[in-house]
Amino acid sequence: MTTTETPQTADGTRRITTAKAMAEAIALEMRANPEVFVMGEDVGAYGGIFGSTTDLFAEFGADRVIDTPISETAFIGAGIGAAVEGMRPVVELMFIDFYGVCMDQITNHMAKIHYESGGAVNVPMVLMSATGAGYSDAAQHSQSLWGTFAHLPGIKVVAPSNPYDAKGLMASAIRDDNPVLYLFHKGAQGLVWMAKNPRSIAHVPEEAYTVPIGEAAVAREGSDVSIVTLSLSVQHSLDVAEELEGEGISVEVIDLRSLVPLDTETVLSSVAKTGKLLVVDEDYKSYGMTGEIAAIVAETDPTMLSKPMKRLAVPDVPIPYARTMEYGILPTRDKIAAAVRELAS
Amino acid sequence: MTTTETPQTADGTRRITTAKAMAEAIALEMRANPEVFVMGEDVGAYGGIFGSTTDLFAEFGADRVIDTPISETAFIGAGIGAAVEGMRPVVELMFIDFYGVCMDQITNHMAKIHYESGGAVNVPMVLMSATGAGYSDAAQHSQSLWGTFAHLPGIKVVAPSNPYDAKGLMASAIRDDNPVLYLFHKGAQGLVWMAKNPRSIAHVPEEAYTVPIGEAAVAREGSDVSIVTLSLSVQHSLDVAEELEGEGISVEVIDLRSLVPLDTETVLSSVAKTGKLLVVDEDYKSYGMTGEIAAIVAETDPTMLSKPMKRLAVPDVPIPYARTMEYGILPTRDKIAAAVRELAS
Amino acid sequence: MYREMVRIRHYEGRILQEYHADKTPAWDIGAGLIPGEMHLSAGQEPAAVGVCAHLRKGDAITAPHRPHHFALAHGVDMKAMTAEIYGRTSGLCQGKGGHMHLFDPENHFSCSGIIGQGYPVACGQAMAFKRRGTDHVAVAVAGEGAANQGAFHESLNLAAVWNLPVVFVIEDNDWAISVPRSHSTANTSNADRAAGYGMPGVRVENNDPDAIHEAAGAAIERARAGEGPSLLEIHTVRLWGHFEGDAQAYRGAELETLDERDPIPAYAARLIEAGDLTDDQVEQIKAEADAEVDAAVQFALGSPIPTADDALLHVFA
Amino acid sequence: MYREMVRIRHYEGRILQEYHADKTPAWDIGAGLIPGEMHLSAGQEPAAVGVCAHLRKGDAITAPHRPHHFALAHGVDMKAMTAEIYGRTSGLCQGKGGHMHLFDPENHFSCSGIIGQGYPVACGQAMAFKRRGTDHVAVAVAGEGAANQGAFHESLNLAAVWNLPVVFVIEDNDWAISVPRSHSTANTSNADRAAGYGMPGVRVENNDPDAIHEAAGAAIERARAGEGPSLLEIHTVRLWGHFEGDAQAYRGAELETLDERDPIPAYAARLIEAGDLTDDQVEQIKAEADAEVDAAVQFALGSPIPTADDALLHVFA
Ligand SMILES: Cc1ncc(C[n+]2csc(CCOP(=O)(O)OP(=O)(O)O)c2C)c(N)n1
Ligand SMILES: Cc1ncc(C[n+]2csc(CCOP(=O)(O)OP(=O)(O)O)c2C)c(N)n1
Ligand SMILES: [Mg+2]
Ligand SMILES: [Mg+2]
Repeated sequence: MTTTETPQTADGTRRITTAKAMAEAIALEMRANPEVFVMGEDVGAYGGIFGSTTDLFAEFGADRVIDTPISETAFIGAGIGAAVEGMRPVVELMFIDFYGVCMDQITNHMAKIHYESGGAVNVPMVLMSATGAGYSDAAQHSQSLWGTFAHLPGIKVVAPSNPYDAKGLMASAIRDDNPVLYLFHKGAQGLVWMAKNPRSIAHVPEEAYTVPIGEAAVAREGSDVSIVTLSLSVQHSLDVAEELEGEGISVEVIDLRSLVPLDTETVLSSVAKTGKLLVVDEDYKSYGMTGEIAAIVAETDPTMLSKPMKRLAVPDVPIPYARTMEYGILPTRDKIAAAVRELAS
Repeated sequence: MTTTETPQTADGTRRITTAKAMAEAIALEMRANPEVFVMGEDVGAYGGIFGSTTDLFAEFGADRVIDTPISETAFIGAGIGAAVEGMRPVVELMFIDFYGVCMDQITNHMAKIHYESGGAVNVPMVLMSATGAGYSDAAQHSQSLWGTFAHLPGIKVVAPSNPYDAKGLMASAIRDDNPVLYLFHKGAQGLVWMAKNPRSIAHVPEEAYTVPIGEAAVAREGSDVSIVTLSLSVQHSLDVAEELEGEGISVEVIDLRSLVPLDTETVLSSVAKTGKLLVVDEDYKSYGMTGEIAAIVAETDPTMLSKPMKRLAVPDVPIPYARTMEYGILPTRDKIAAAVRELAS
Repeated sequence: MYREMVRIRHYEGRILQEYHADKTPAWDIGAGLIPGEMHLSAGQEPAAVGVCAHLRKGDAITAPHRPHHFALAHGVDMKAMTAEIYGRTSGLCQGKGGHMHLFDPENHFSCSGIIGQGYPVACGQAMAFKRRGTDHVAVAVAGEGAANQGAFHESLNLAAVWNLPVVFVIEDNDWAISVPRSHSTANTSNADRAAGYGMPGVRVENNDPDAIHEAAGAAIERARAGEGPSLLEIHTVRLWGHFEGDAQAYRGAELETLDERDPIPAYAARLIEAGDLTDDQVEQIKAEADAEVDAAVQFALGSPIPTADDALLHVFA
Repeated sequence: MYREMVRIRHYEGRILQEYHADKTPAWDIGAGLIPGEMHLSAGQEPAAVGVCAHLRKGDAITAPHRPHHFALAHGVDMKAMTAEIYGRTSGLCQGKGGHMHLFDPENHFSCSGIIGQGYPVACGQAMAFKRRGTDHVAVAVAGEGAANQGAFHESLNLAAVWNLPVVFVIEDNDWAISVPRSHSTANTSNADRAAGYGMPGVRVENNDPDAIHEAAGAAIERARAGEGPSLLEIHTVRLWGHFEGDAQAYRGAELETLDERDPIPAYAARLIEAGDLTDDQVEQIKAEADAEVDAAVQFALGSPIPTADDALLHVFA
């Protein structure tokens, strides 16, 4: 566990978006290591549909920033093959929702080769993909799905909530000898063409640095209620925490940052302190992250909870198109605030 | 909730395997409804690698029991298309481990079409598939994975533990207007060529009947400890319950039978009664079924638990090949018994 | 066909306008009366009208993320479709699907946002048609980018092995978002891939409605007669961006040639030259299209917005 | 090549015997010193030896669920491989992989139990070879059943677009478990599919080691020279069941013809006739194979069994 260093605007200047922070981390690693390369659909001249490869093509050219056919099984598998040979591919799956066309490569190969080989073969690969809803992209382009991947052994799963972590976690992911699934939320990328929380643009140091994979951050300390969450919902939760401070409710926000490995210790100490637990998840509710957090509490000491816990997640429905319905099922600030108030009451 | 009717050997005669019970249910539905047909790899003359289509080819011929190319995306998608047109396909995916080559059809299409269409289109399709470990088939042929599918909305997920339920749940699945994923455990099929628990062969009525999807069974009543589980682990748990009776520990065994819908009421009343909860799952531990059960307790009333709950599941490792290692990570009788003893002590 | 092409273009033009209308000044994809991604079909009308001219009530189409032209040409109700795009309860899908997920069971029309995944579903619809002894056909439409997706291969093989009444239509508009065909596809004509499945394959050049009509007719007739599947690649043009908001910098100089490649004025000129169309008719067709599209938009605007709780309906039947 | 074919056959024969040895009287797939599924390659040796004769240290192979012949022909250590099949700590994968998941990084050899999914990985290995400026090649092997899997199509296209040094080898043994080629594949030669990717495709009939050797040589040379991928389909024969325990009722009368189709006696006869092999050499080769295989089995049997806790290692590096 580390307490997030609030990005210091040391010289008061450089504030960049999450997307830019990701791309910058990739660029730094590419400069440092010729074995790092990028591939995916529209990662070249276009710069990644959600900006994750902005400017890389201009610097590194078509040889290291490779546009692919719409053949996710082939090119993710090719990433695995290259990684098996010791290269460090950074492969983009445009939306995580498309995992179904290439899931075998991801979970039966990328995730298992190291284990099946008894440790003889490493797969040092980053698979990055866009997650999340909120802009009416409907059922096939709005899912979070981190719970799906966290359930399956052999892949580290990270999901940053802000530019600083995005850069540091990307550096860690590329340097990691294991496959890392890096899930970035479209709504937290700071894109010019999408509504965003100001937290998606922040100070990020220019030089390379890492944020360790597997350490949650106490994004905000508090004493009444613990919110355990990740990705864009951290931004919402921080907003709510600020708002509820005015009502005299002190909210602690835990940003898990990675689901695998999961920093159970940080979660448990927060719950031990507050006795009140709200888990906020933009993924589907059942059989996912909210359940896992419940379990680590219930198998450690259910009496930690002075009240029944609460789960706020997508209520096991596909993501609907129309805005009213979509916001009806997303964990919005209002719903987070309401749940916290109930717990605190 | 229903208490499982112990199969009555009315005339003392007909005891059949789980595999045969499945095939019999399909045959009955095929006789009753010409829109029902079966397709998959080796479902024809071979009768299904795990016996799920035994004798169907002989009765219904190649026109209604259709061997497919190794093109899971195409033939599962074709099942969806046929279902959209109102037919009732029963499609076999040989091992659930192969889901990765066809997951898009399963979760972005089979599961979502009804919702996306605002209820205008039904997908009355059964996808059946073999799950489970225990015979050294290693990392790509031994998974359970029901947690993965239960996490994703739009698919009913059933997993019978015995021949009686296998037949009745299959009938319900075929008659259901929704997509149903029917997961049968290889080790509970009662195959002649695999070691088995005698519980895999039991009396099954000859006539058609249904077991409702979404009702758990109290497979055995008890007062000290609740085991919540499904599929083959029910057989193990019942064995353990019998064994521990001799030690004066009264074990209640809940056979969930389906994960979607989940019969939370039966689970909660059992836990309310015993105060001690062991969840046994042959799927991976984290972000899965064990967590979901924990959550429904923790969000209802954590004080139900007089002790921390226990989870016994595959400890987030791929399934290893060598028998010692494989049984090292499976929820065996010994481990179940040890966990129950600890809870009861 | 000309009338239908104009109708489609007017539709797309109006959606374009309405889509952008309330996304200013700061363009936000999630804002406005029509939020979300928007893939319009301007330039690709010939494919839709040429194919759909041969289809009957009861024939099926699976379309991809760029579906409007095929939906309209296949008879999907413009009002219900527009209301869906506006996310209204009177929409085809009661506002749940949106522009990439239009389902019209009456016309056996559907589309999907996942590249290549309409192919298998069309095979299944064809299977049902065949099993029931009808002579209906299923048409699976996708872009040239989709032809490199595994589902394409599996479906063509399956349809051929089972002799299914399917016509696979590839709309080759040279681009898959920013990736040109030359970077994605190993050969120059996908029609050549048909031979690998023992089925006929035809590529139609020049976005010519009449040539498309003829080639599609042969393929659909073949399927209807029980002679099996075919592959039809249509070389067409994407006049606008991949989706709205796409600046298309990657297209470079090609952008300047697009006006010349618009198939609608070219087709009109040809018809007028041949004496099959008059200037008056052109104006009249335009006016009718305008009126119909406007009525559809008004219908959508006048329809109720779903409530938040409506989201909980329709997970299961 | 003859020597290597005999070596492989002796290996498979011995595994067959050991596999069944302790599964009597009631056959239980999970029982005995070698548990689990077992897919043996008897009859398919010509493909392995014909291809691997051209490979050098550093060239890669991805094999499918039926991997032993390619593993041995490519130089995977017989002892370590056998120990893996016996699930011992001295095995290639310390007992974690088993017969369908053999990983030998030294020889760039791997296999996978998921049909068709070795193709993409081979493309990636080829990509690495090319990017590093070496002249190594990657060979992706799978059955004719696998050629109807989406990954096949995607990989061929990708390899062709990127001009990767890959050779795609299809072992056509007429069967995919119980499904005959005629029920699974729309055309008679997968070599014809190569044209759809603009790459050369060759089908070799008759399971002839020399013809395979020649065709494979050309394809591998082409790849090594930077001229891109090729497809090679080899018509071969599966002499035994799909896996051990397969009663093969579905094969009917074909079963009686299998002995005649055994490529090893046929090749021996031809070599003897040509004066390239003597009866004495035949016996000697056999004896050497026996001895080597026996030593491998003894090595495996003498190796430690992993502990239950070893299962927890190697999830992450
Ligand atoms: C499986 C999958 N991969 C990627 C995408 C993202 N995507 C949407 S449209 C598109 C390009 C499609 O190109 P093409 O098939 O040629 O159709 P066009 O857009 O040109 O009409 C891509 C890559 C997707 N929707 N599904
Ligand atoms: C994706 C996938 N589908 C199905 C299977 C089950 N399966 C294993 S081997 C096999 C037949 C393979 O046939 P072929 O490719 O011709 O190889 P052969 O066994 O004849 O060597 C099947 C269907 C699998 N392992 N993976
Ligand atoms: Mg295109
Ligand atoms: Mg075969």
